[in-house]
Amino acid sequence: MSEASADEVQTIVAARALAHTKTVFIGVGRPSTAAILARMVHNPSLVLVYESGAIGAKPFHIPLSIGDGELAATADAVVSVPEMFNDWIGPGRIEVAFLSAAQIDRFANLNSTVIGDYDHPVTRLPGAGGAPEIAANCERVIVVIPHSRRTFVERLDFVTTVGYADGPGARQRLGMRGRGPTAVITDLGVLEPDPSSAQLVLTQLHEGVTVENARDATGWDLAVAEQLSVTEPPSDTELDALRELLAR
Amino acid sequence: MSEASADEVQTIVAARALAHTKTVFIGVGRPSTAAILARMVHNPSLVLVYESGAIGAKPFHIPLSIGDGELAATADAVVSVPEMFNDWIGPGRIEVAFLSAAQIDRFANLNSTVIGDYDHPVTRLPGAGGAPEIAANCERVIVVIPHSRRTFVERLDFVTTVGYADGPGARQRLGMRGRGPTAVITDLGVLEPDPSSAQLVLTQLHEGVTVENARDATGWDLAVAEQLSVTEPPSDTELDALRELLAR
Amino acid sequence: MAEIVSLPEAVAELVRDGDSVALEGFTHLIPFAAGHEVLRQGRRELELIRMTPDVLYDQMIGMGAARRLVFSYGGNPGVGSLHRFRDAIEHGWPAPIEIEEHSHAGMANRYLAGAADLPFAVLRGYAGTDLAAHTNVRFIECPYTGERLAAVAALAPDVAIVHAQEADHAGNVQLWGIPGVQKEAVLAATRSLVTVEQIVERLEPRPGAVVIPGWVLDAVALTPRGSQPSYSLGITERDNDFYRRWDAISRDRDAFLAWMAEHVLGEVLVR
Amino acid sequence: MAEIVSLPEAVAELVRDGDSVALEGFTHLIPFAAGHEVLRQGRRELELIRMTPDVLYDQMIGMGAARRLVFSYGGNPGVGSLHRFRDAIEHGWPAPIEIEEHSHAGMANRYLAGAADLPFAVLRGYAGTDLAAHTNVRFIECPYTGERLAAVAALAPDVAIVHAQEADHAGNVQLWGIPGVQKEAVLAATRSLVTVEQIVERLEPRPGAVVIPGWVLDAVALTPRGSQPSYSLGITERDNDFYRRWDAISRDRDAFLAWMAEHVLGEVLVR
Repeated sequence: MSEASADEVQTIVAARALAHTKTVFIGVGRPSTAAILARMVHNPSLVLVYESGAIGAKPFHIPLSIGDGELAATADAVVSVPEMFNDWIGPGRIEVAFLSAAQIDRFANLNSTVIGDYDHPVTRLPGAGGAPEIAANCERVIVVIPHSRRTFVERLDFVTTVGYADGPGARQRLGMRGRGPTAVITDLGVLEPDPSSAQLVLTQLHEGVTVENARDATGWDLAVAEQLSVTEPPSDTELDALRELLAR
Repeated sequence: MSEASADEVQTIVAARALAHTKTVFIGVGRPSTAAILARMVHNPSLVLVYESGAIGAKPFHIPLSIGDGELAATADAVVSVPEMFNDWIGPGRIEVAFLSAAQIDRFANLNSTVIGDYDHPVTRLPGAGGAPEIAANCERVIVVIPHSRRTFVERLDFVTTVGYADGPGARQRLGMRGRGPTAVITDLGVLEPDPSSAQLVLTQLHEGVTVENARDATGWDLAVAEQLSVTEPPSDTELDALRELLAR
Repeated sequence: MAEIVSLPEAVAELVRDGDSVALEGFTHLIPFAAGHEVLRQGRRELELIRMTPDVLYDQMIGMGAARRLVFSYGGNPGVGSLHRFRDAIEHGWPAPIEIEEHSHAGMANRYLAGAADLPFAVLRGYAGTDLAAHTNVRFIECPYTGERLAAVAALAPDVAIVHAQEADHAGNVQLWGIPGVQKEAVLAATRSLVTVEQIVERLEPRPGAVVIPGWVLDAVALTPRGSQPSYSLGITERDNDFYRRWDAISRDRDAFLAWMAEHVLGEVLVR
Repeated sequence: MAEIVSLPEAVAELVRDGDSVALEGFTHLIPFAAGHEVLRQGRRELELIRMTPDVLYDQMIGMGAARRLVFSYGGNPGVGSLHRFRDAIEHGWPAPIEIEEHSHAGMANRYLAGAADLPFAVLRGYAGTDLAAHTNVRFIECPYTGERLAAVAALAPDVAIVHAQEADHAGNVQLWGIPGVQKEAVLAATRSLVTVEQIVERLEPRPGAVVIPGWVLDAVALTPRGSQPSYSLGITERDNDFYRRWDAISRDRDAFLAWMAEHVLGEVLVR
């Protein structure tokens, strides 16, 4: 078996983060792949929740869209979009939300709205979707995002989704129910918020990645944990399962 | 065939009032019987809506409760109670509401809460149920109620449901969407609101009933229309159908 | 995650003296067996919440289990008065009862707000009625139009108990027929119990079904015929004769107590 | 009462220049055929409303039919950007477009308020985001707890258009699978059109189905395959390849126009 790519490692680390999770809210793309992988390898009873209304979906294939027929067909329950947001996401019934974005800052705030000025954008992105209320109200958030100076920026062009806003206590002041982002999983390593500053700290590096690599890919002066761990390499089981899943 | 009783005449007159109605909201008892009779005799496409959530129910039997299984089983759609009130009744989608009550006043306000003082009641009645918002928001209301001094009172012990409140313009000031009660059908005759005073006027008497009978049964000084009509007697078709329905 | 336990265990675990308890079911699927178990276990000082306190709450009130009742329509549907409910309010027998009453629209929206974990819900209601002065409702202005609208406080019962046709072994619940406000009550409550007619290997999707995932429930208890004399569509039928007979049974205090001793409390003696 | 008419008749009757129009369908049951008919009939200056303006709105925006867009997520799901949407916002091609954007939770609640004919809805949302300063949201205080909550204005489109699997001859509509926000959009709108895969003698009750009574609809139009390249669960499949191919077709203005002329507008020429 060929060695794991950085993308594969990122997906596998994200899947591991769901090993003891009961319920996860996911969109499409890598977070969805990771959650399906978690069900295959670590946590067969993990409940996948998609904003299209599918609660407890058990997709065999990686869905292209959150509304693929397989999601509704395999779900324990399918609800309307208003019910999903009002009765399931809003009250914080979902334990973990996987989110991604075009930009992230040191407080794990996210931008998925616009690059450049809002009224005269350089690049218009898709927009908020469900992210602001998902991030506010799910018990905790895990961000799965590529690590580069384009994404890890000193200052967001637009705050679509609040991580820790401007620091400790801000979420509480804003009336948010969830704890906020507890991990940012990238293709280089893992960042976690420092409990006292609410700023992201590099706590884990994937095998073969250096602190310098991570600092180079980060648009702010990245703090590094004293106890920096190295990612346990993907097991054959994990890698087999991921590749088999992607090939379905 | 024996002659129609006063109760039968009241039911038949109520059924006739639905001859050109598209949708009617009904509770149990005589209003429900009248609406089912209307479907049998006058208006087979009449849509019956019950607050239990059944929209377009087609009961063969007179239901004892608004939640009888036959209502859901024969309905075009069955919705939850919150949806019934928020999406169907509140926006005024239902054309006519049939209501009853323990007391009615000259402005067609209704009491179904209490006889005597609220905190020290002589008789505690069931309470509001759906009536306040049904009467406020359905396009119009038809009250089906027994005619006696016990029910037709000078002053309600409790205003559960607003008819015309204290007179013309009051409904608009209260933000109500529907027009209010357009007829009160009793076992003696029919009363309708005077457009200028919003007070009930006797406009129709059932066969054999005198103005004096109606005045004696009314707890206020009952106004009588200049053109007082007499109820067209029940036809054999109507009476046959009603008796057959009651015998099912 | 819902545990599948016996009804006595579930009630013992979830219902405590002084709790606010919502037993819901809009005419259909009323959790009679669970309410009776609450009585057998001797729970007291309950705040009983229910849109339509009918025969079941008449029984619970008549046995003195409730200190407070939150409701919108207290009648024996199609039959008439609830005599125990009336006796408690009119004469304080067997104990005075505090009441908070709403319209159906108000109660339904209170449950919706509770299910959404919002503190209140907005509706066009209560205007012009005497109810507004005798209950807990406030009025707010629309920030866009200035229209005055009613705001009702969220309901968040300590415990919700509902009945359903079936559950699977993971505690996922499926009910069908008139759905009432049961799902909202369960989601609004801190703890929840669903009694079911049957436990099945797999919930076969059904028209009109509401599915409640087991992971938002605390307990599921197999309770065949648990909604009688109400009914579970497709499994049991509504015992309309019993509802009519209840009128006579409940008119007289002694007759009521004797009936309850024999038919409800008596069951505990033979366990 | 819903009239059963042809799609061109329905669109001609119901959709006018300058209207606010919501074509809904959350990934599933997107009314592509109806949107294309709106383009063929040359409607302009529309306010297009939709939670997820995907390929269909990319086409409508690219053809210059919209003066304004109200939305919460404008992407090609699982593929990437909507190039016509971006070109309109970034470069004003083919015409500048005004936007009002929300979160999904905000848009869903705006439809709910519209369906209930209330002027606004309350949610716990928008807090701390830059969205709040760039859209139409206000904040109100709970009259019970004092908590600050978002209040979004009701959506009340002039016209809602949705797609469903089937209707009966009375115009009662049944859809199943992911229900999205279609029912709420129809109830919130002044006028409504449902395109359907088939007209059946009788709507057989189905698991997970949403039924919309014909008497709240204006028109039903038989439109087989009317949601392609989206899908109608159980009847057609989502054409995921087309969604991927759209990325290339839509990147270039001329390629886009040529494709639309051939595949959408061209159809009118052969009618």
